[in-house]
Amino acid sequence: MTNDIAGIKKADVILIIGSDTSAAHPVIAARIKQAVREGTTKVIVIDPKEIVMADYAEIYAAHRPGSDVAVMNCMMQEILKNGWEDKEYIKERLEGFEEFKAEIMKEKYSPENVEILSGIKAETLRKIAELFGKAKTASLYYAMGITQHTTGRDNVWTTANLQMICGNLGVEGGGVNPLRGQSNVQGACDMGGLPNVYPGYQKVVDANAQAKFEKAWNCKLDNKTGITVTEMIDGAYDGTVKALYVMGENPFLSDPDQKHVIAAMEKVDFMVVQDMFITETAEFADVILPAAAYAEKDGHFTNTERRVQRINKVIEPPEGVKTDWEIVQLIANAMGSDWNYETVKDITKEINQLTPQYGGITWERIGRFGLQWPCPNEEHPGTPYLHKGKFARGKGLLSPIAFKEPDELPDEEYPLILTTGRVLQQFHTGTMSRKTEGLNNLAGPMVMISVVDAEQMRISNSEIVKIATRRGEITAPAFVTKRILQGVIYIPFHYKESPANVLTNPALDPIAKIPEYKVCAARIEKVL
Amino acid sequence: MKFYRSHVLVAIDDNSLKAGVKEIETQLRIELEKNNLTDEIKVLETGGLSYFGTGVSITILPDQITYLNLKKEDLSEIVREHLLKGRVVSHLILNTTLTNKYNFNYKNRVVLENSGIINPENIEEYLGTGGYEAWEKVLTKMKPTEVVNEVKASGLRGRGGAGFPAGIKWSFTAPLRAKQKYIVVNADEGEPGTFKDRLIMEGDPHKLLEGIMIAAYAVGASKSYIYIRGEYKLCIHRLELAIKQANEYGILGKNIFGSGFDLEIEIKIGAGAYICGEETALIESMEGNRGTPRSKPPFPGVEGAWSKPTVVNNVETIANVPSIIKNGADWYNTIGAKCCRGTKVYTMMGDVKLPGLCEAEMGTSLRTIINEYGGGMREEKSFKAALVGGAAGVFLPNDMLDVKMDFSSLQEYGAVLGSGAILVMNEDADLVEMLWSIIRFFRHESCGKCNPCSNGNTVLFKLIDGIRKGKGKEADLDEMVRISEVMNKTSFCALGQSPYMPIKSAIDNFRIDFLARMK
Amino acid sequence: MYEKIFNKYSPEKENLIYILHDIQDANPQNFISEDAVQKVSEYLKISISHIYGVLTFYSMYSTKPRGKNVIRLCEAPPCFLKGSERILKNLCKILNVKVGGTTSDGLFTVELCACLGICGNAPVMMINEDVYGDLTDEKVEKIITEIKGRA
Amino acid sequence: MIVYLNGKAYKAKPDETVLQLALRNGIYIPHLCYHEKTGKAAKCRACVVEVEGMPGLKTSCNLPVSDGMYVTINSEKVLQAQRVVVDLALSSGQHDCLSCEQNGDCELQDAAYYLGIERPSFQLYDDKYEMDDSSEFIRVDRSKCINCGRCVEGCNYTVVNEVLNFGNRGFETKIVFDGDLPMGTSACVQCGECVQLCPVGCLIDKRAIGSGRVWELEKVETVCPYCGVGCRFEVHIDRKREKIVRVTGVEDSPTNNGMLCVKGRYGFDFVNSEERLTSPLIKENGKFKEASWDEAISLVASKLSSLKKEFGSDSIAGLASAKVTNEENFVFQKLIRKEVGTNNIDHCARL
Repeated sequence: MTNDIAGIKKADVILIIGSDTSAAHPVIAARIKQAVREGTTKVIVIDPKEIVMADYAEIYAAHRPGSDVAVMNCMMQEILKNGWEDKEYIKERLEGFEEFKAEIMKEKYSPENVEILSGIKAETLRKIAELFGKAKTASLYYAMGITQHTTGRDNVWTTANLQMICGNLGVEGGGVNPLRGQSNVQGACDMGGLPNVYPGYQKVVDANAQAKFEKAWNCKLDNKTGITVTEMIDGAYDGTVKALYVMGENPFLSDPDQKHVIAAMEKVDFMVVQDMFITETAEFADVILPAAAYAEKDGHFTNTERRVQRINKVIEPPEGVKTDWEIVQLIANAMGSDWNYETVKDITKEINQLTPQYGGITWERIGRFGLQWPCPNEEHPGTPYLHKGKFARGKGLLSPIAFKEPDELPDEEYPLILTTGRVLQQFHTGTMSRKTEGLNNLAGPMVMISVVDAEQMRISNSEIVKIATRRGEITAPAFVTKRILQGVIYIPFHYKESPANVLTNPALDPIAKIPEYKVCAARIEKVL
Repeated sequence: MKFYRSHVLVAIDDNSLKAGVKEIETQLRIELEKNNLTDEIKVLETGGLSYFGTGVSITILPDQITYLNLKKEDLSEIVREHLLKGRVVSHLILNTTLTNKYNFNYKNRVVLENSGIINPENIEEYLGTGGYEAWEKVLTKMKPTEVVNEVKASGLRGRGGAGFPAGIKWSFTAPLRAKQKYIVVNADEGEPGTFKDRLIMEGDPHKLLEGIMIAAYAVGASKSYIYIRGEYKLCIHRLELAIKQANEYGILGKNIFGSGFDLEIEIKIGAGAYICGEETALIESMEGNRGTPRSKPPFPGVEGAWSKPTVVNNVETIANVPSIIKNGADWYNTIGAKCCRGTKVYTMMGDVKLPGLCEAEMGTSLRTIINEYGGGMREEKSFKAALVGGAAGVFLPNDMLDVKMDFSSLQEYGAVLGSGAILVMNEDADLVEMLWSIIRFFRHESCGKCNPCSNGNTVLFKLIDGIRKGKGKEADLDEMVRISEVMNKTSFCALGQSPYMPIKSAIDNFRIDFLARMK
Repeated sequence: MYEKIFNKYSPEKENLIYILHDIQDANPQNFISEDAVQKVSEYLKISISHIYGVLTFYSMYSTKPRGKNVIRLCEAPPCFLKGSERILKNLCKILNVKVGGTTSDGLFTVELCACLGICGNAPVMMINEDVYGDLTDEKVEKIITEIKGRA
Repeated sequence: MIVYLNGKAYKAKPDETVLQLALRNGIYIPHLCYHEKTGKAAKCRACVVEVEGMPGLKTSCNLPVSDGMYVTINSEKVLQAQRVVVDLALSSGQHDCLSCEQNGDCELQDAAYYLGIERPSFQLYDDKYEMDDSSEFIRVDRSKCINCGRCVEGCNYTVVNEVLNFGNRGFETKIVFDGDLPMGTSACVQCGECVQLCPVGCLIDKRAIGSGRVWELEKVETVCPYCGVGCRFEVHIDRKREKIVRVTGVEDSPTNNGMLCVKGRYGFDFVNSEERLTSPLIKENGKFKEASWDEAISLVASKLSSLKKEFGSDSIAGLASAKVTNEENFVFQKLIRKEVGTNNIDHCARL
């Protein structure tokens, strides 16, 4: 998030696109609902499912999965046509406007054309643009509904374009606010758990950064970008990756095209899994190392608003279990190194030294409620929202983004669009949430299907149906509802008994390398 | 304008309609035609004539003779004898002297000056009595602050129960700058034994509207609501009609009399909850919520309906305003008691000869009201107690009959004027029964918001019910006083604070009635 | 039916009381059903629990089916003083119902209510929208017979 | 601004109430409905005090402080009123502390204890409510409800799920879910906000029943392991069994203000799960076999070293985790980058 949670209430208009907020981020949803209830904020929801947040929306529009760029470009065209953009902001703080405008003003983004592309009525598109464009401060919230596309990067850029031309970046209550899906996904990124950057987003291809880390660690480092998780699976499959070391992840259920994942994991020479449980992935491992749970250790998580918060050891881990950092240190030393972290604090200190954004977020200073990065030194109060006054790179860059269709579109054989996501009561691959029986009682596997489609196929509620794509097929009970767009079906991906990722398309965004979980062509059949 | 020798006023209200007044009115017209009197005698439909238990009644003006309990066959006699020959049909009149002396002494009336005389469904008749002159005066000659000051100077106090000075209430809201302000008229009359507001609205709806207009101008409100209980169907009908007429005459609406002042009046109806008589509960109800009172401060005058400054006044209070403006504060100060000027409209029930509505000057003694306005005790039985102020009132015993009926004098005795309901009880009355009924009422109407009221009334009812069933003990009486006293000190709103007054006064003054149940 | 009522009022919470009145009046059984609550919730965009809270707060509404004629007898002190308790007993006897109950023919429901503001004619009752005052046992019996006759 | 409480001067903040001032200074005034989050309901009326220059008693929860205000909290007049008020609340239900889960953490119990009320003077409760056990995680026992309204306020204005409200009127007033449905069949999402706000034993965490008295449990603050919002919560632990008994939201946390979701509040079973791994496992002939840490670590180290040597650093890849700490991710990428010598590191940020 460029902005903070406290700032939610400062927005006049909030656009939620590609986020089932009350299911995946319930407490953020509560804050948005509070703002609506207090009458200070109006909400626009754009989502193929009529999610709970739609009940609080001034305008709700169901768009065809994958049409996000078209919809937002259309909004921007209307905004520019009517002069609702922030002209001064564009002049002072942005560059690339003319080139950007040339793309946006193309006829294909007219409301009438986008109605055909997205399924949202032209009149509604105009209303959305007006409400958003005329707002004094508008913020935008998205989640994986924006990113998990072959056009994921385009989608993200487009949200930024929209917020930039409206002058909503770098202001309190505004911002582009991706909602992070896991407790420390932000921290994992911040700490360099990515193939292209060291901690603090210092690029591995940047010689200065390389030198800095080489000096600190007293070693030689590789200067080329590594491979992403989906490429690792491919590499394992084609033999270029010989060993996989998986710490606390479950790619078996979380990665697209499960058949392919299984084949890859069967092929890889050596696989280490470090986890609390024998996960579906761990079944394929050569060695499993038992790790401590969050409640059994000290350290820090960084949340979606960049707030670094202390986690405390609540209970003793079971005997025989070690924390992840202890295990990693043991392996490093067994490989001949000389690591010497006595406590977590020693690692925190190293993070402070090597990660500029975390420079001032020290163990001693952090307190009960943490600090928001960037916080470069111990005098810095932390940063509730980014880009205040100027952008990190100087001027904000508007990029012309053209709409592209998803990789796989419905056809006669697979006439429906399958999209995946989460439900409130379960989490990710279920490693944690599915151990609580009550949560399983509340939410089991399902495929959400519109009343109209269900009626045509004579499928009744709770009936077990077969869902098939070009990758495979699964069965799940049907959940027949008015609250999903006709022609779209939705399956939560938490369940190993109905694994949605047997079905999903592994096609990647060419740059962000993110698979297109949100759109693929599918078919539903009755199980006879 | 055509001149008529006599007017016959036919009272149309809920009761008379039920008693077949329409049929009788038709018969009257037939009789008049038969006797060729249609050019000389005008028949007018009016609001209630202040009598109850008397079926259909008509009044002949200027003679000021009222005939009660009429049947269809009586009409030919009245027309033939009275209207044609000028001879009063004495066997159809009840207690002529009393009616002449008080109930038709319109000179002493302020609020009810037109009730029973004019046709409430015809704006022309209200205009004919000088109606809307005050409104015109205000709009053309007075500044809003002058109106507030005039009402302040008049000493008009709220007639809803608490007696807060109306002008001062207005002066809190008038200077506030707000996009929207409201005047809300509290017509949710629910205090047991009270129906004065109903008769004011039924009998002279335009007077209420005129009062609203003046108040709205004074505080700068462009929207007004009359919150009226759903059961008052005739009131709703007559007010709707009156609003429509006022709009048609340009007295209401946009840019009234070219002054640039806009006002819209809307009727809001309730759905059956005594608590909605409390001003903040009323506002909650208007907004579409459960009618429970709000925490004060902020007071409605600052933050009321939809969080906007809102003046809430009772019907009777507002109905005083046109006369004050028309005749001036000095005139108003010649009427009533020093502490509270003007008149008070009472509804008197129980064991008096003439139960019903009356309007008396503030400060008139209870004895005068009972004996002269009420015609004295029925069946020549002796007076035992009067419950003054409705269920939330006080039982006054014999030795307090000379108390002056005004806010301050009653307060000295720990009593309240309240809504103006007077329930008179004779020697046969049993205070246990009365108190039981009152506490049952409070228990039923407690909104449930605060703990002392909802639980306290349940405790009180348990105790009084035990006494009534002969299972009580003397200590229960002290317990009732103790609990209700704490309720009085701690409850959220007047409802929970109220049971203390009837309990304390009943037990203090009529302990013997309670002990009689504990042998 | 709902459409027609909703068309009369803008979708604002302040109209809830009116809408509920209209829905109840339009229902031959004089009550507001769960289905109606659902519909109102969708129209006004307010929660079911809010509507239910309002519905059960005010005594004029009912969530249970009632008779064609709802008799509301006043039980406030002035009517009580004039013998409303006896009237009630007799009323229940001739209709063979308890307070709150509905006759087997679905014609009458007997309820108690707070002051109706017609205390001059105590004891009083309302049957649907009509007021009856100065009640005696004979008068009540006559009224009931009359309504039965009309039905 | 100076305000006198029982004759002693205290420095008050301009926007606080008398009750807030008192509580901030460790002075107890009985209160049942006030909660810092749901605000000044002024419904229970237990917090009445005397104020010089003001007639009668005033509820301190909605009484703004003013300079020089002279407030008496401990006069007999005040205590006597409080006693009746709390007695009434106690009389309204079935408050049987012995069997109540909330024993020791009950604001009604605290108030009664402070005022010296041993047992309720009246019995108003007549078994009118049945226990509602229909919800997966929450038990509703209306016989213990004091209609304080915190849950209703929290459900409608804090988490804005709008499921709870009051139904009926007067003594019959009760909390209802939707149109008076059993909690489990209502639209409730079981976020547990109502449980957290309930001052008595009416809304309770079903699974914590019988798992230990409040005073036996230790509380430690940490952060929720589920989504990225980072809700701060308190874990209640039974030290004898080293077991998590319940979780409650931290009220003053800027991220969640005490709010949690059904997963965060109730989905903690995995920590104490029987299925937890407690020993390293090494696969031999397709089957996992328990091994010592030394064995496992040296196997991993030697395997990684030999593969690196044979196929180069880039033949090895590591997946960091979105569920472990910053420190652990930091050392993990350091291991892959420094010891293995490749940038082949990623995690499921995109998945």
